[in-house]
Amino acid sequence: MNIISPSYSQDELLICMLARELRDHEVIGVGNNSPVPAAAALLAKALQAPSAILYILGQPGWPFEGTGEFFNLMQRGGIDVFFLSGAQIDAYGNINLHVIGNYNQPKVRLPGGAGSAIVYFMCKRILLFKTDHNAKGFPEELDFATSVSSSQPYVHRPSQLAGLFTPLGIFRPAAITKEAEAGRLQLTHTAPGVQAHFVQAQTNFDLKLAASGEPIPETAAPSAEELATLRGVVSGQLEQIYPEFARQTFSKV
Amino acid sequence: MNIISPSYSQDELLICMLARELRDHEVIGVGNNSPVPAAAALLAKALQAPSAILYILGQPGWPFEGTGEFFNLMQRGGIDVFFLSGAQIDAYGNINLHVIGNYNQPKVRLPGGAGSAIVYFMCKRILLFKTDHNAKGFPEELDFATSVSSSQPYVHRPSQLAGLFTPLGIFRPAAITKEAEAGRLQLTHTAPGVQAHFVQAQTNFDLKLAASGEPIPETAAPSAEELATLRGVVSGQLEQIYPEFARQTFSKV
Amino acid sequence: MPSKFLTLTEAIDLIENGMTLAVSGNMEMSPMALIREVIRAKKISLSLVCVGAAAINADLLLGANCVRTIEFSQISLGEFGFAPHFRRRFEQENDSVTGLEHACPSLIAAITAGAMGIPFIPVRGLIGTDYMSIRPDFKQLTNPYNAEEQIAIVPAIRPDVAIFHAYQADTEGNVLAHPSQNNRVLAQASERTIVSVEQIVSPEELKKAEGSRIPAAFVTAVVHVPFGAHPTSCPGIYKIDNTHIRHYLEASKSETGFEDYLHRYVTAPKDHEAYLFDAYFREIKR
Amino acid sequence: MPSKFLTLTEAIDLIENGMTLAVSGNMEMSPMALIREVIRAKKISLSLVCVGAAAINADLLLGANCVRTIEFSQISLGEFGFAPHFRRRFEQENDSVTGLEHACPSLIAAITAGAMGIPFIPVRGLIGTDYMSIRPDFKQLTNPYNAEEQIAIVPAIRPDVAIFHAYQADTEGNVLAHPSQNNRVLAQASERTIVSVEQIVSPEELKKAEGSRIPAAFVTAVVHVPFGAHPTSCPGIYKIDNTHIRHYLEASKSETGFEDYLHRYVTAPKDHEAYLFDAYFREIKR
Repeated sequence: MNIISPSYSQDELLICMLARELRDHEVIGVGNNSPVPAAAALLAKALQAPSAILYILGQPGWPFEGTGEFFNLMQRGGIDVFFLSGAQIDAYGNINLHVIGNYNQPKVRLPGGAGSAIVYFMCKRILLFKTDHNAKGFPEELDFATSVSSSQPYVHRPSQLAGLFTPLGIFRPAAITKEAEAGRLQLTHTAPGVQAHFVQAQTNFDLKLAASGEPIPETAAPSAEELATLRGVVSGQLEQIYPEFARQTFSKV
Repeated sequence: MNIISPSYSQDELLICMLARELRDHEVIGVGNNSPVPAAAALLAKALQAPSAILYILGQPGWPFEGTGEFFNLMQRGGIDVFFLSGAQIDAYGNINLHVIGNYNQPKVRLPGGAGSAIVYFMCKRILLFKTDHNAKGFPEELDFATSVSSSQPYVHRPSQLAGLFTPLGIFRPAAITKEAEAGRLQLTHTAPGVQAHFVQAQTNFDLKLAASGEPIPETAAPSAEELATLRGVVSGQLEQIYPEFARQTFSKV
Repeated sequence: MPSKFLTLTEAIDLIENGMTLAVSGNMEMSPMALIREVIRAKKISLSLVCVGAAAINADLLLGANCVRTIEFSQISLGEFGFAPHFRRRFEQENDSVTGLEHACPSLIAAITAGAMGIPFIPVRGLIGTDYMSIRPDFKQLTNPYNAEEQIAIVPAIRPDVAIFHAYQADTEGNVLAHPSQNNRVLAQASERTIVSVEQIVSPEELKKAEGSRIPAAFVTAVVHVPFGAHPTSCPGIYKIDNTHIRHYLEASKSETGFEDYLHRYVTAPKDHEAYLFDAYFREIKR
Repeated sequence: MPSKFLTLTEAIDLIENGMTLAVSGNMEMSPMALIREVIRAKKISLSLVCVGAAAINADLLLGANCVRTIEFSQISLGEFGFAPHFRRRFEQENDSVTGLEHACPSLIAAITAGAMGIPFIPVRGLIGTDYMSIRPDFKQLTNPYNAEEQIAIVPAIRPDVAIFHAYQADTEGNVLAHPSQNNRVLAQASERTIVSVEQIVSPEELKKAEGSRIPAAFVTAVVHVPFGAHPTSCPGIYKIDNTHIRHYLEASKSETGFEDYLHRYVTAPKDHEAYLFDAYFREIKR
């Protein structure tokens, strides 16, 4: 079942990769239908970010009036980190949560964009993730642009894409200095045991691996501490929000 | 002290005149620093309008979050009646709550417009009132237009001025049909014991009394029931919001 | 003043065909008893507004053919995946349902504008996304306070009727709702607001309870419907009925399966109690 | 995380000269202890925003020369009539204070826009009044959804610091405030929010209390200051101190009278307790 290692699942690796990105004292938001980021935020808080403030949609003790006050906080720059995903993610981190195929008569109608068309612009650091990494999920061109990773200078956009995280690796937007590639996602780490050419084979957009030439390091596997925390305290907390996910992800290991 | 009658005060008469305008089932709003309208609303509720809903700024048990939710209700048309006043009121019911004299260096700086510049446009029926009736308070031209009684057709304005009420009489805007006079305030009733020419002498804008020729009727004096209710139950309720006013107005009679 | 306390049937009588009906809730706190009554009363051509991410609340109304247009930000069955009728109707050629898509924050902003009595409201983001092409009524303006900035505006939403499920109402019609459902602003934006509640309590009790408070001033009708969110959850009182949701998904796979579902759970039960009995009453009491 | 529970001095240290300072309250619930500390700390050139009709809160700051610009909708001492320093400074030639006038509803709308992170917001009314000439930043737009309608917009207000007085804070920094003061939206609009409270209670107690709740997420600092609204009232706990207000009005009639007042009640008392003793402690306990 598990292509990476028998000792942890792909979801667990992804959760750890995301959790490591989070910093102490940050205000971290997690949207709806997002068990993996919710677990990552809880894991970070249990480990390196005890003073982080987490707002997880669906959490018990929601302090805001509706989601409205939370989105207002987000619109005025009060959320430091947010997680987004896409059924399709392109080479620049633009995302599609709407349709596969033509918008007016799609092959697959997806649930819709939720908050991403505003969140992507307004949270300081955006962590893109995708729980499955198949070639079709990473096209050169999206069928629909639910949200975009960059904007014209005339659009207020205090946010930045921090990276894309999948079970196969970590991708970072190219530095602004490299003219032609500015903002294009580059594979910076592979998952443990995964080779770069395998990632390219699973990715329809061009990772331009040849261009860099340097060998691509592996990201660290989940540590014993991370796994114990995840399967212990985090699983218990997550169960209150995502009972099905918590049961399926952590119970069978 | 009392120029009209020894049995009731000018404030009491004004409160009764305003209260009689209010209808059962109406949603009635009263702004801040407005003891006379507050008393009128409470009196109407105690008499002919038991099912009226009163929102009196400063009342105990305020149901809204701040004044904001109340103003929102008002902006979307949820308040049927509101009371406004002015340091100056002109012949069309435009009001000045800002300054006597020049705005930039006024002779008298008044407290300011409060909600009137929006309320006047958005509540269905506006009852203008003035607790003192002196000539200078009713000029042909205002020193500052804090709010206006009518608007161009391109401005959303579901409201109408129902009338002006003072200790000397009742004034109604002329019907739209009489071209030249449309909206101009006409004296329709004098206070008991007050003659029309006395009202004109106390009013700087032209009441055009000669034009109508018809004799102007007196409005009814406060009835025994009105006065008993006002000095009893209403005074008690008003004391919670306007202790000074309630004491001074009702205790000494 | 007429009583605010109505039966399910009386409450749904306030909704007319073709009206704009707003509904909150998702796999938590959906007003399912009210929604089943809408279907039972054969309401059609509704313009549905889903306040926040929607789920089986919208999906059931779409499946039962009550909806002509639907304004939403996301529709799925949460941990149970795709919403079957939403998906079917939006994938099908020449379907009669029109979708109007919003981002969650802009949808709540549009409802806030409705609550404020203003015709439109600026929102962040959106510019450069495909929302701007599928929503020609989302407009791009030059910020009048900063000529170098473009900003999106969206039109206000003012539903004719809002329906939602809440924990309690007191005898004066004040309501205690779940804090994450935007019901307070929704109630203000809507001409009429119908609330189903688990419990009727005294004003003193309601004042002491914890949650989002909605003053009676914003509430048109209260319907006392214990388990009124079933099969979605009412956090702290009952959990989501997984068995029922799986049954719903299974039934929704075929036209006849869904017809059977509607018959069994919506049209056949003589009232909400009869529905509950059929819908595995014992299970939801866990 | 640093503690939210500060002393008066520590809290007012968060305010820098020249900042935009928002204050709520009027003859009820004005944060007078915080305001006296602002004066004691000699803060100057503040851009004061009065949230809702203001009173002695704004008047005292104007009298003590802390204010450069003041945004407001109305300033008076309620049943005590004109606000003396407001009136004097606005009637005086070449005074250093600039006034920015709003209607109450548009002022709250502007603060709501600040809380929503948007640069401006439409409001009803205003067009045709003289506000449109004294506020060139109030603009008239064609409604993009109705070419035949003109509508006013006002710019968002985002204060650097907000100060207000409330009933209680719990040990986690959640606050219970008076329901008619717009403090919840003010706290959201402001970069930092300082709240003085009558009482510190447990989270359980706060949940049961009645009033406007402000989550700790919107609160920067809490200062425990019993009688912190004196001489204004704290409805349900203490009434307005009529004697003190009359004394304030009398003292404000002359420059030396007001200097004496400031010395006696603001600069001389070593702390809030000393102030209270001098300000007729026994009387306000009625």
